[in-house]
Amino acid sequence: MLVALSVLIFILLRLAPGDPIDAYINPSSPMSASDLEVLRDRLGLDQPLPVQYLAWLRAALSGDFGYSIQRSGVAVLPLVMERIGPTALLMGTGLAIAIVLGISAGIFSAVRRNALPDIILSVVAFVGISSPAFLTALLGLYFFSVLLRWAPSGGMQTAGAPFSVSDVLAHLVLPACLLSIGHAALIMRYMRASLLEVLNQDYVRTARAKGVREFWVIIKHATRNALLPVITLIGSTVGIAIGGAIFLESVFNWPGMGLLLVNAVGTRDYPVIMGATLVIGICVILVNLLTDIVYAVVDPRIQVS
Amino acid sequence: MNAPFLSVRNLTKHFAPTAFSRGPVVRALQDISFDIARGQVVGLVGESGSGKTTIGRSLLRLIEPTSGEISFDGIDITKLSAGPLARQRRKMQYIFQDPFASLSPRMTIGQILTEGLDIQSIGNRRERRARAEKALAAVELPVDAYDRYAHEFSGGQRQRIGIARAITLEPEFIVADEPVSALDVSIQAQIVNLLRDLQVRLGLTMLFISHDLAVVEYICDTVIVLYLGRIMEVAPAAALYARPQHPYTRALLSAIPSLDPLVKQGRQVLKGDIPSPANPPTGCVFRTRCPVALDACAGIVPPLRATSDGHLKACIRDDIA
Amino acid sequence: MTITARDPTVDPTAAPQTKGPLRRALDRFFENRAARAGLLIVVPILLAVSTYHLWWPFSPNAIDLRAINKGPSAIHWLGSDGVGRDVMARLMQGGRISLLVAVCSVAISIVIGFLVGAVASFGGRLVDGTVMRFVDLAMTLPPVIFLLVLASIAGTGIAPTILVISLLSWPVLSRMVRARLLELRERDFVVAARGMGAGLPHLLFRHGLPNCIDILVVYATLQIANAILLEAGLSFLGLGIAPPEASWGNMLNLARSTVVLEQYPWQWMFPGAVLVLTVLAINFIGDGLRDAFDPRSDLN
Amino acid sequence: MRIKTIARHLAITGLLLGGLATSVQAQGAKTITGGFDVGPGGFPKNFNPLAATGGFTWLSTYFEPLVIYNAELTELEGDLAKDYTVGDDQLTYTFNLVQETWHDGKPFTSKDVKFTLELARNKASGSLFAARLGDIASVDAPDDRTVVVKLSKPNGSFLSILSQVMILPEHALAGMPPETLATSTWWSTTPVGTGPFKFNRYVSDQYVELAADDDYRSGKPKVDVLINRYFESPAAAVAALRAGEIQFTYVEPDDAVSFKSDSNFKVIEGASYVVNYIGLNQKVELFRDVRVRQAIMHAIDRNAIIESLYGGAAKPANCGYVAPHLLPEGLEPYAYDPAKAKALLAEAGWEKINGDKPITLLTYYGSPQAANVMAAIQSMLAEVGINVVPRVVDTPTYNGIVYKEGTPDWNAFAMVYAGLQNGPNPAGISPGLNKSQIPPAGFNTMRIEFDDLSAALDAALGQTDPAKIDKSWQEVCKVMNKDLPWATLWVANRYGVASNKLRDFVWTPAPAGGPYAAHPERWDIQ
Amino acid sequence: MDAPILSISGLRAVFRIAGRDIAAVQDLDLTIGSGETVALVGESGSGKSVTSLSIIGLLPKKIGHIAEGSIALRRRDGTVTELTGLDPESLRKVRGNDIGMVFQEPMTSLNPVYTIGEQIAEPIRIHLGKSHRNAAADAVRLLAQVGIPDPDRRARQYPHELSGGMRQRATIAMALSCNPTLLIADEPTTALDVTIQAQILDLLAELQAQRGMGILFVTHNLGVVAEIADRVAVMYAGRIVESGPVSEVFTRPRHPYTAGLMRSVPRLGQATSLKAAGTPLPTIAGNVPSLALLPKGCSFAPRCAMAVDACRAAVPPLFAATSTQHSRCLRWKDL
Repeated sequence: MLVALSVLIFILLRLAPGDPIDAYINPSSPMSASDLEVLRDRLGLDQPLPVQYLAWLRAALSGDFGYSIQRSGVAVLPLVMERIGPTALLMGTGLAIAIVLGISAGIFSAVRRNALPDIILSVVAFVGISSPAFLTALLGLYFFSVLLRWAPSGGMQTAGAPFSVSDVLAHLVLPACLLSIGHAALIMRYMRASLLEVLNQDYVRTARAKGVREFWVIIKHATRNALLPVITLIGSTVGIAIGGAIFLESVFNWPGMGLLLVNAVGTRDYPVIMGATLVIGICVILVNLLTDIVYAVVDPRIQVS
Repeated sequence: MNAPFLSVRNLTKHFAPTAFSRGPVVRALQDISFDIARGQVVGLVGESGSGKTTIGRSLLRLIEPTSGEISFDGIDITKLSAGPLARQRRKMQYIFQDPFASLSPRMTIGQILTEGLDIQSIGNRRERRARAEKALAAVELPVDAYDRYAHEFSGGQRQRIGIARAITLEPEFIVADEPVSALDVSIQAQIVNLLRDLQVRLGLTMLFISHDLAVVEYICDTVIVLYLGRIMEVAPAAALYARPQHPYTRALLSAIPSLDPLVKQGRQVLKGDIPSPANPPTGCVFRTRCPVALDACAGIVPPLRATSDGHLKACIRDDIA
Repeated sequence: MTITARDPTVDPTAAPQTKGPLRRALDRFFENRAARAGLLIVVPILLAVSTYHLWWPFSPNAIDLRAINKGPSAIHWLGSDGVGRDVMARLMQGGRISLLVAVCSVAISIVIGFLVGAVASFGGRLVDGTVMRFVDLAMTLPPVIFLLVLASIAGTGIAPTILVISLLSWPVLSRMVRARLLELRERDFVVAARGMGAGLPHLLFRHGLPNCIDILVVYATLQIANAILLEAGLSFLGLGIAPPEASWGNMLNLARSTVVLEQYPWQWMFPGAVLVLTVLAINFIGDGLRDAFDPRSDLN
Repeated sequence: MRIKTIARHLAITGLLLGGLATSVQAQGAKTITGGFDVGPGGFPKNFNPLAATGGFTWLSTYFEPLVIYNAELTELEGDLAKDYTVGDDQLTYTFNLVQETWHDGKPFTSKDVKFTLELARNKASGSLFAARLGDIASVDAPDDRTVVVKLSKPNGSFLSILSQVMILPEHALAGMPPETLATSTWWSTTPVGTGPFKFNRYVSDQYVELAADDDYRSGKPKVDVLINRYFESPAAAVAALRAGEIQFTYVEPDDAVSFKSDSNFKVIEGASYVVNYIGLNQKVELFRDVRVRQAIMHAIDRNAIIESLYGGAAKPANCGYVAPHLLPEGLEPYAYDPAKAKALLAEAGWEKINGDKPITLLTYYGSPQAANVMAAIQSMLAEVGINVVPRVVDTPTYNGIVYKEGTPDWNAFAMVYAGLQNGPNPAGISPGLNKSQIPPAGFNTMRIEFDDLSAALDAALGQTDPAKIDKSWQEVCKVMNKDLPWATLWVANRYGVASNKLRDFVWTPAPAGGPYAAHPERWDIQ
Repeated sequence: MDAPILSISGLRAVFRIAGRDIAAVQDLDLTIGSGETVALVGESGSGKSVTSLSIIGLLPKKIGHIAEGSIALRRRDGTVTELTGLDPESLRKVRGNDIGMVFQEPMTSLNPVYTIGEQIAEPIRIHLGKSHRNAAADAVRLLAQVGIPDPDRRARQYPHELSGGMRQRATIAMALSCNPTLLIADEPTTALDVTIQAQILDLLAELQAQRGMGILFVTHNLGVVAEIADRVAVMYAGRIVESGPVSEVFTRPRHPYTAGLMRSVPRLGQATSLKAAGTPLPTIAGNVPSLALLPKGCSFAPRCAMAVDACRAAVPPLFAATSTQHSRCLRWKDL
């Protein structure tokens, strides 16, 4: 799977016009061809594609993902590893907020089906789903950072300040909240639909027939079952979340995978793109695995081995 | 007597897990053999998991059997390729249990009834319509049903449409898979009467599948009793109801609640659950619930052998007949 | 519950009207308030966008260097942009492009998605396994990354954007179609058709397609909304519709500049509002369609 | 289970409070934070001066070259070289070095200079200067404070090139094989320079932090810490500037406008030294006729564009230069005259050459302003009957298209909207126009093969008499003005915005970021 | 004599469908004494399940409600509570406590994500206030009582790990967990195989003998009624058309619908002779009417061979054919 992914990316990359050396040339203060030859030689970009790929694969299998072309002296693996943390932090926080908000709003909405609070929540959720991530990010940045100065305008830490948790949190809050908007809305819609469906199930009627309090009927008997499709949804949104994170990371200058990739694609930094895509692929696969495990925990009918 | 119209030999079906999933092998059918003579109605009776539907579908090759032969008028359909099979299918039709699931909600009754003619490229549009309307009349539905959708009909009416669909192709053989078990009691008898009437009028050969021995009695000439993928007993209907020989058949007959409130006692209740077909008992599959099982029952699979008056039974005990 | 619509003990001779499932779904759709509101928003927007050249004096690419960055006025209802182009005209033209991109990409991804899903579900286990692995691969690739790479190959412009968006969106659909068809394959009426000797094309187009129509229609509407957002996102990253061609996405892109964000809000607020409104409305419609197609909604 | 959750909550709260406590402690250090690598002159995340194609504004705060332009970019002055002399043959350069110590305390000597120049000439090190320093015949260090460089042939650009060669410490790098230098982590972890600030740390993709070098030869820097923050876009930097998180950044012209009225900020304006032009691919049939090229010049209302889109902050260019000393008398001004443009096109038979078929106008400029400019150009050219369609691509794509070896698809870049450095060294435009520079040899990507232009350029490049040098470049200008290898547009200004808190802050929008004598040691903050 | 366990009178349950009120059940009177099993029998749409849901107050909230009538329940402590009009909280305390309920589909009526033991223990904790541990022990004991072998292990298993028969035993255990005075069994054996059905019927009879609760047994299967019930009420189109002791109703039905139903049920051994004679099976003509389109007068009249004009004029009242047997037929005497 990962090999297939790497082949795909490799081919895609080589199909794209411009190579890393082209990225080096500033068209308004260009360099001579012989200057460029130096770089091309060193990177082995003149060899046939299969040879280049196999060389990359052989090195990658032994754990060597090469060096970034655009950043002197930076090996790909540590560079990529360094970025996982921030992205995981941003996405994790954003998704956590989204999950908590989305699920509770979904439950509330389903229970109050078609009542005013449900309609309001649903409309809000629809607006959330319908707003482009980058627009909310831009506006959020402008209002909360530039105008109100409630939060830093970007980055993960205050430049020059020693590392501190509160500093990172201060930088995290705004982008994480903005990231959560769309996801919360989506989760809420799914949760609502799923819960409404579950509420029609026989076992919910059984629970009521047992005299379980309505609150516990919803929370204990219905919600856990209603969560199942939502878990699948959350698992499959991780890919999308990485996408949303790209917008946010570039607007908020968050030093994560998305930003790294956007930069790497912009400079045709092949080793970094390959490394980062693979790591993202692994993460997605891991998240799917995690989803399966969570699913199995929630649903005893599924067995994981 | 000439060769049987339909002949099943050593039919076995195992549902193996798919290439991308895991799970146990389900032994749905084990070594099933029986014959049906032309114009005969054979009842196939058994509880859930006994493999009734698997047999029914295998006969029409809607399920590919794992091994075994199915000869239809002398042709082994398990070996037919797609083209001849498609032609062969004109002669064999299926009636389904659930009158709600068996009719496409997106097609009018007319489309449903002419679909087979369409697939088999029989007749032009007008002729197809005429045949469909004839079928509607045969199942006692008004002709104006032709342009309606299935959802407008009640369960009994839908089952009539299902029967009409089966007869538009003028088949020689019909598998009726629990055609009345989803219907209300007062409707069940109507459909059984209809099927019986059509069978006689059109000279159909039929395999009638049911879980209820009482329903089978009226329509069937011969009854096959199935348990966990194996045949327990085969007998002419009259003989089976009068003198059931296999302990399972007896238990089954005894378990049917009697309408007479005064006859409550004397019922023999089987102990335990039906074992999973994924893990059937060794030897006689019924031995775990059999009131008269012996130690020897675990040792061998009892062969299906003939006893008196056309009976076949798969039980090693002759002393309890 | 025994009183359900599953129990239509209506005497057919007594009930005069015969409505197909599509008609009934439409009826239910029109009873949905949110969906009606969605239509009420989308239809005028569609009308305006498709006819603006007939009634609006400005053309979207006509510059006027003497009137740059002017706010809304009687002449330029929605103001003018950085080269004095009329924002209203660009908004309309941008709508045309955005909607064109969305509709075309959805159409393409529907064809691909349906065929892939159909082949997987009816093609046997081996084909199914292989195809679904491929779909998994396509879904493992985080969309925006795929998109970045694809867009840098295909370049910017309408056709590449359509291509990129449609290539991105089919896997989800093909999964849904596959799931539906796998289930459908076991349904009695399909078994009946097989029993009558039906081949693959018959099963696919006489049973598969009609029974996927709800998935396709709902997917199409929701995906159109999604595609509009994707186009906007792509254009935002500079990978979608390139200026001077207008699209809602690249008009919104102007908001990146603090000056525009702050001092010329009409340049991004109107496209932003129209975009959100349109996507919202289409989502309403899609949701309405989903409910309308849901057979259980008969219950209520 | 519940107790466990409570415990976890407590732990998290504790962590947060602890974090707050650490951040509360005030920092006494005077700090300037800026976006020094924002904009066209920057090269963020590159730490290796040998591989730099930009970013010299920042690199020169902790590294130093031998010679450096003054802040006005008019003249070269000594930096690590106290002074220098050039032999009459224009082949021998003698540099007298200043007294300075490396940041790690080791003395700076002529051996370091010799080491650096040799390293820079060595292809294996991945140095981008290898070819440009190819004229060096020898480097000698007769004593600790003197370096003598001999060239194999005269090169008018030599000192200009040297100004970008940052001198590196021999004692730190000599031990590493040159091949490993390009991938060494030394550059971003423990680099050692001679500049007023010394490298402190790099927080990946976030910022670089420098600390004052207390024994800097021109005096201890006034601020303790200098921080360069990285931004994804100028807009992000502007947000940070307005949020008060940084004190300086490059800004787009549009943004500069809004800062002009803000008393908290000072807008720094300067010529970009980049001439913008419409490149006309000479391999394409379309632009062979000079009348077509003239028509394009007449069709574009450059003054109107400068007035409205640049807010007046650009000079129209009628050849590759706008600097007064490079402009000869009697240049054709190519005034806006659409009627004349139409007439010229008709004369040239444009209907037959192309008519109204769309022509792609390729560019790598992705800024909103460039989009506006291209929209204006598209509209103006459409007026006279030339149908162009702008296409914005990223830099590698652009280069991939225009540099493409083998047989490029000429139609993919019939026209480009581009810029080329035309100063401070006027020789900068030669590689883009000289026929000897057609790829793969150089970057005459428009494949201009005008003999008279090439002759004029070669003459100017070979001119070693300082007195005649301006005259030679004026000749180049004259030929360009006549032949119109490009449709030259203008040289625009670029902007930086600094907080009013900054004192003695110097910034110039130099191409590639300079370097220029910005004297960071004098920068101060209130 | 004690008050009956359950006493329903004049019950009318109404559904609002497509803007119209449709009575799913009307004029329903029913009593169940302690230790008595009353069967409510009818075809789909006859209103039998609506009746059972009305008793425990679980008609679908949005569309269904009890329009009139009274439902009085004798509770474990001997007090009699009127269930209609009871506030939701008090009603909740009755459900699962004084009334146990067993549904048709043992698979879907058990929550798939909780263990059997947990689901049985839940009402014990709620209504009897027992601790988790005690309730769990009770659950195991109840499982043993309903004849599940190895109850300790089964209590820790999830519904999908049990066979259909076992699941239904588990739901019975759940319904009986608080020792209710009334057990409502809504088609409890319909989804089961006949051999398993026989086991469950025996189990119910045995449990009733032990505990003496009243059972309301809802079913469409007349054979099952004959097996288990003391008295039977036959429903058709929302009304009881005939009621009385099973022995009387089944030997001498006093309503043409009951009679037709009895005739349609295939009886073992009889069909063979019919077939030999070439006679079709006896049937009731026509289809079950929709509740939305009920004919005026007797709902059964359109299908009834004995119908006279008076039948179509007004809904016939219940006539007392004997002291215990009632029929809603004008011509009950002619049967």
